[in-house]
Amino acid sequence: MGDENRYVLEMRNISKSFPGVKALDDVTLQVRPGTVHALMGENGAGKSTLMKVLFGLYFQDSGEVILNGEPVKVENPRQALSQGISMIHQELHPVPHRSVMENIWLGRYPITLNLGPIQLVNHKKMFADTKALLDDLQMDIHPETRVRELSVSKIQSMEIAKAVSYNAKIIIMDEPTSSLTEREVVHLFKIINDLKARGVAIIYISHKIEEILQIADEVTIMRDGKRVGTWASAELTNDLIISRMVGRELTNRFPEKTNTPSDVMMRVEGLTSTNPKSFKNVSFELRRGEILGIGGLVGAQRTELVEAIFGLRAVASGKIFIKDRPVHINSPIDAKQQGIALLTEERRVSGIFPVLSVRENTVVANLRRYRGRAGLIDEKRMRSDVENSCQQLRVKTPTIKTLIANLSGGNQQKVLLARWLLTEPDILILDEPTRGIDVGAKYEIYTLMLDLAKRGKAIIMISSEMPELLGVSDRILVMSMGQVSGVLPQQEATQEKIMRLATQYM
Amino acid sequence: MKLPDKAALRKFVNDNAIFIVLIILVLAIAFQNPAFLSMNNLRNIMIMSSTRIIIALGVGGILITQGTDLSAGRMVGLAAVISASMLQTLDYSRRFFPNLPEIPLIVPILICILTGIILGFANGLIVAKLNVPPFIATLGTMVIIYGMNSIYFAMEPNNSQPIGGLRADFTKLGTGYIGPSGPYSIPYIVIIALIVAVLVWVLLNKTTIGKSLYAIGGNPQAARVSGINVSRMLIFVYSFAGAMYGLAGVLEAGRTGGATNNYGNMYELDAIAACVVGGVSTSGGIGTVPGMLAGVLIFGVINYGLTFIGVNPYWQQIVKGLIIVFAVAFDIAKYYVKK
Amino acid sequence: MKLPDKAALRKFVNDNAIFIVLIILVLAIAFQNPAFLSMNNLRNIMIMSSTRIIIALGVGGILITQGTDLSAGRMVGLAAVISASMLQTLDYSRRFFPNLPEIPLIVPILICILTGIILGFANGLIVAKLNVPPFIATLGTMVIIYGMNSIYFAMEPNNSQPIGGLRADFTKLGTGYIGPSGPYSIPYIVIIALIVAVLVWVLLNKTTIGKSLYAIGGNPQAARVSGINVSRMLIFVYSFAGAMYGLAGVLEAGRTGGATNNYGNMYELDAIAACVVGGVSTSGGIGTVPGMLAGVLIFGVINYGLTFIGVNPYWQQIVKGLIIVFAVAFDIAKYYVKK
Amino acid sequence: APAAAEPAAPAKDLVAGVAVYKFDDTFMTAVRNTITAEAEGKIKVEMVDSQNAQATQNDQVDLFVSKGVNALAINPVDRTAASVILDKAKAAGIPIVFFNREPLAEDMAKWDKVYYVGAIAQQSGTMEGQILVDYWKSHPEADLNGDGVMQYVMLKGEPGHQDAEMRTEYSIKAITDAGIKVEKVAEDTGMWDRVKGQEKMAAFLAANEGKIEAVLANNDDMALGAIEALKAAGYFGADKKFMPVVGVDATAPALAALKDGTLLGTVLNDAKNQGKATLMLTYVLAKGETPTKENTGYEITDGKYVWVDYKMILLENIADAE
Ligand SMILES: Nc1ncnc2c1ncn2[C@@H]1O[C@H](COP(=O)(O)OP(=O)(O)OP(=O)(O)O)[C@@H](O)[C@H]1O
Ligand SMILES: Nc1ncnc2c1ncn2[C@@H]1O[C@H](COP(=O)(O)OP(=O)(O)OP(=O)(O)O)[C@@H](O)[C@H]1O
Ligand SMILES: OC[C@H]1O[C@@H](O)[C@H](O)[C@@H](O)[C@H]1O
Ligand SMILES: [Mg+2]
Ligand SMILES: [Mg+2]
Repeated sequence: MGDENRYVLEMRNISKSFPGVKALDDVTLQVRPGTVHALMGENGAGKSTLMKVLFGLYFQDSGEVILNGEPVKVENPRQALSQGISMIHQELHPVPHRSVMENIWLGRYPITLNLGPIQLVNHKKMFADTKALLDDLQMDIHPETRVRELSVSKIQSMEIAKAVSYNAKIIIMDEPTSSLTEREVVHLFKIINDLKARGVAIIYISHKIEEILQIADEVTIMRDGKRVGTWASAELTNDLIISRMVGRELTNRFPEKTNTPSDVMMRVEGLTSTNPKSFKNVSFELRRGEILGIGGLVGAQRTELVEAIFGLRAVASGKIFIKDRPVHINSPIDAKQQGIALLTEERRVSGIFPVLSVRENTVVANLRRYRGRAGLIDEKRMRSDVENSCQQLRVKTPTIKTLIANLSGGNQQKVLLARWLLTEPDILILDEPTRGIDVGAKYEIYTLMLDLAKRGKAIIMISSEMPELLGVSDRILVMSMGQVSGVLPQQEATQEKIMRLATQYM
Repeated sequence: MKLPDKAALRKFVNDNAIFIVLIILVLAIAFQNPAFLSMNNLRNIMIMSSTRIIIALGVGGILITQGTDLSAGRMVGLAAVISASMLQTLDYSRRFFPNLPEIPLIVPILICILTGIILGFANGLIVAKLNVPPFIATLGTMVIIYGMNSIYFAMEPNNSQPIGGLRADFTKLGTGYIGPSGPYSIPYIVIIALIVAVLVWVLLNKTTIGKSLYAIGGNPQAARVSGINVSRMLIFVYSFAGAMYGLAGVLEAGRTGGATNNYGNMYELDAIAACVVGGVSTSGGIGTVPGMLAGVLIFGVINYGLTFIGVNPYWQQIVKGLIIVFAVAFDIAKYYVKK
Repeated sequence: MKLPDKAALRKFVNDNAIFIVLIILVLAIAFQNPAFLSMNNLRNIMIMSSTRIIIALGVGGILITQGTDLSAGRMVGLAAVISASMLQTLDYSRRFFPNLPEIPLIVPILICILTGIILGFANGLIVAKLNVPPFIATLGTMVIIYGMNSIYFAMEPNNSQPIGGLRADFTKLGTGYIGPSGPYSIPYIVIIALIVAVLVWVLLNKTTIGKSLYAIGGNPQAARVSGINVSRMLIFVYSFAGAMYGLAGVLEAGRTGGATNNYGNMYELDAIAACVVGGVSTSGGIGTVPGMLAGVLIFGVINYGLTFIGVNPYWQQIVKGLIIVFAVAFDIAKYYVKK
Repeated sequence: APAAAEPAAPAKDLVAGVAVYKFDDTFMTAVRNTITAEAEGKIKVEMVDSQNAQATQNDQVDLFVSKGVNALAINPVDRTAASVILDKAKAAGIPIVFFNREPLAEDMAKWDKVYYVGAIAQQSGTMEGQILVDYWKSHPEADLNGDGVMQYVMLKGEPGHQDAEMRTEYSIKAITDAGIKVEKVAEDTGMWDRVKGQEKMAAFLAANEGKIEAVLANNDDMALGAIEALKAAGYFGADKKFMPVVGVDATAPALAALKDGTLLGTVLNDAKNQGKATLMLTYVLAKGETPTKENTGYEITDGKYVWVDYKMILLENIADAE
């Protein structure tokens, strides 16, 4: 390909290693203006690292970055932004205590009076601009709401709006839909198409193959830090992508359901939150050996519901029975004693311990188990447990002593899953369990859930991914505005029915 | 229609907890001794709070960025000594600079503020560029500055004698007032403190710098990926605080009419405490100027009030400690209702 | 095959930065005065570091949970006064309790440790249950404890005179040693400090409590979700620290042969500084016992060493400050290599 | 307590505002205890702790003024700051007695209702030196290296503190005035603190094995600390290895040390009389009278000053201090 300028961006032979890992090994990426270029690969393949190099967060060991034919050296995000590159980060970075508009215009507030170093912010304009932007993107978020009051999905939407507002030539989207529900995804795609029309190039990272096939023009696939190749998405199919990502065939997305629900494990009756805006009068049954999916739109208060069951949120009224015994759960400690485990939705907020190792992160919910002689920790047992779970879930980490913060997003999620599996719960609640997880690993997780079900465990899975809900659940409970709008047996469930129920009380 | 009212009331209490505490305190003391509610006492409390306010406003900005500044007190002391050493009456027996002619008041003031800025700048560099945790960085400069001050203070012919004989125009700055003498006159230092408060309020709420500081404190990584020049902002906020300490030091010397190298010792602790009592978060990103003022005034009212009603100094400590703890507990409660 | 070696070296330096600093420091001083490298000096430094080590180990655990403890020093002071007041020779002219018979040494020691635990427990409650930020919570108890100590110290007939005439067995505890007298003898307090260090090391690394403390410091919310009893752990760590302070106070009185209500003043600052210099993160979750020990020893070497080579006291401050800042800058550098 | 209140009844309307530079001060504590004791039945004393911060003390004076006390007794944190305090008192017409730290002559001259009670700071230093002079002359063996020069170490109080500077200067002056050559082996600040005194001394000893012939401390707390360090280094033990150590204050523990022969001597900072004189002057002034020898019991020099002498304390006259 002679003519360089056909590419708005070229990353040539980029290599980058971290202690114990070669995250990027001679990777080349060529992006055309006005196209969506998808970047795919298993967890830990190097996608985010490559983008962080481009955005000036990491510095490559070797290789060069070429913008509009010009070699550039991006030293920090400030330079990246000024070069017309903006990014939606896989790990969202909101400033919780400040308003939406301040978050969006962070670092480039509109100014009324400019006295050199001292510049007065033009709040009116900032408000107007934000309003315009959010309206234009049809996001109903109030510019002055404090971000800590937004749901994850809203925060993600805000980050999208922010990235768009830079009027960048290149927008990096690292798993932008991980916290969005179907509807919002559809909406995001509208936005993306408008951007394309304006000649903006979008680098799009996702593990959701349907999305890729739908939105991407070209796809670059990575494996173990190396570039496998780049193809026009027209040439690609689900299976092709998977086999090139995973390096082997992976015929079906969901394992065979061989579990059989039996007697009732948990019964929830009329559970109502103290927060009037949250869940009301929720009742359902959960059986041994059953996987109960919970569907609904964001804001449906699914998270609040399960957080309440787990003792993290206050309940005004309602009862919970486990094995027909009424139980009172006021804290996660109680919940654990009742054999309940909860994989929370917000990995960074309530999941990982960034400064601790993979090992500590894996055993933390289960420390008692390692109290050996004289109350001292049984290191051997701990190590073997951790190593086993890491193998079982194929966690990609140099050693179990590596800081979890140094793992890829998806691998962090696997560690959290391992943490809860180690507690050997009777009732396992998973809030968006496969968020950011690659197809291969998803399959493993589904298999794992089914094994547990087969072993008589009961599982609740909140998911915003329809195929997933339909693929692994025995029954699907749908929530709308905090209330249960219906429960569908798997056989009868369809996307349409779920959608209808999800919007029932709106 | 009760509930909304209740809710509204609760919200009001939450949003103004710290001011309510302040009012309750005043009333409690007035209950012990009604004479407490006099213009004169209010004036005294304002006077004793004014330099502390300036210091608190300086350190407050730093706290907002997840930082801290232990060197504040020693900077105040250095400024006090420098200004005093340059503003002695010509006929004073033990002048620091025997041959120094009478110089305009503003010169030493500017020198002190500049010194503060330079030292604050150093703090900022160490924190932003060497990535030394603020606690240690400023602990280091704290002892360094004290050392420098002591060496200056020990110079011949002064060799470590308290510096006195300050010029009338200088002491006026600290003790003078406008309006007819008496309880209703307004002391200069109070005016200065309030002007500074307004400026800092504008800085924090109306300027790009202020917003960036909150962002850095609220989520440094977010600030970074949004292209904010974090280092520059940090260096700025420490330098700005330095200027505040410099000013406070000058006023402190002016209002006491003297200075030693021990001036300002441990002021940082009071200032930080006042900020935190005033709702500045120890983990950054949160804090308002009115809150900081309230914090300083709460300490002022406690110290002055307990002495006024004649509580034995040792018991004062105990009462003071209890008030601090429960005031903050009351203020903080709002964040901890399980949703 | 150069690269791997280089890398290995860098890794080694990174992992041991603070110990390297310590060694460099010792060598630098020895370079000024070779006599510094004597068993006797090592012994002196160990002696003056031992109580500080105990205090640092107490506060270190708290720092790991994102906490802090400003009341440490005052607790040390209280314990010093209480123990001294109960362990005076019967024939001493101005006894604190004129009619108190000779009681076994262990009794006051236990009383002091218990007092520490109770006060630490209070700190823990305020932090864990009232959600008061540790800085303010312990600032409050700091002044409260000082007040209590002063009131005790002011009791008739002592009324605030230094407590002296301590029993031989008590001072032995602080000044005695095993082995033949001379530089090679091992002082009791050093032994005690090392035993405590080992215990704390085990607690932090080999028990579920230790793991929970690191987890709480690493991400309190995640710790809660993981079913760790955060409140109980916090209350424990503050109480445990209290016990350390109590012990340290007893030893401090024992080794100096006296006590006043001002003992321990500001020790918390040294202890926290030592921990941070030793690599304990001010934002929690990170910190090791060897690191804390190194931190305390660095301060010990600086204070003792600079006096040993006769640096002028004022310059000592400056040098000390510079060393602290650059030692930490050097240690911290590893986290900030441009990625 | 109610019984104690009774005698106070006649003058219950008289109030004195007393500010002490710092409560945590062994010597000043003795002074304030005397003031409180002497006030019984004469005048109500409101005593405050200025916590070693001049600014705090000024605020407390403002408070006293606004409460309308009848007289002020102030122990300045910073002697030069007396001038502003004096202005405040004068403006409010409240007579004022400064004690323990002497304001500058020009400030004392500003008003006729201002008095000073205290010791002559130099004295304490001079006497401290004198003790060593006498010892040195009567114990030739004290000159360990026989060079006729006294190799000494100095433990200073808080740098810049008037007493610290004066005692350091005048103790040595007294020795050299007596014709004895001196050599400073080491000097460092122990901040008036026993622990620091001990640790500094340990370093001195290690750095100057056998070179030290005398130890001067600006106060007893540090002297006692030094003695602990000396003990640890084998002094005052079975082998009778001795080191002359002198301090100032004559605190109880110091006197005990004097008894068991570890402390060579100290200087009595006469708390009783400083306290009593301060209270008497304050009381008389509060009543609106002018202090005289008759109504205060103390000689008033230059119509403003009451000088309370320091006293050299050795084993012989230890009784004078107890
Ligand atoms: N700061 C770091 N320090 C050490 N190793 C790192 C660091 N960042 C990433 N890595 C490693 O580099 C590899 C690539 O990580 P990266 O985040 O790019 O994966 P990814 O393709 O984005 O995966 P995911 O789909 O889970 O987000 C992983 O093995 C990860 O552990
Ligand atoms: N008002 C709020 N303040 C703080 N956090 C909120 C608020 N509303 C929602 N959240 C958080 O945002 C997340 C999602 O919100 P919500 O529960 O309403 O959506 P959801 O129905 O759980 O959908 P999903 O679980 O798919 O995000 C949850 O973690 C919830 O705790
Ligand atoms: O100011 C503090 C000092 O005051 C001195 O007068 C006293 O002798 C010292 O012991 C110390 O207390
Ligand atoms: Mg990624
Ligand atoms: Mg949710």
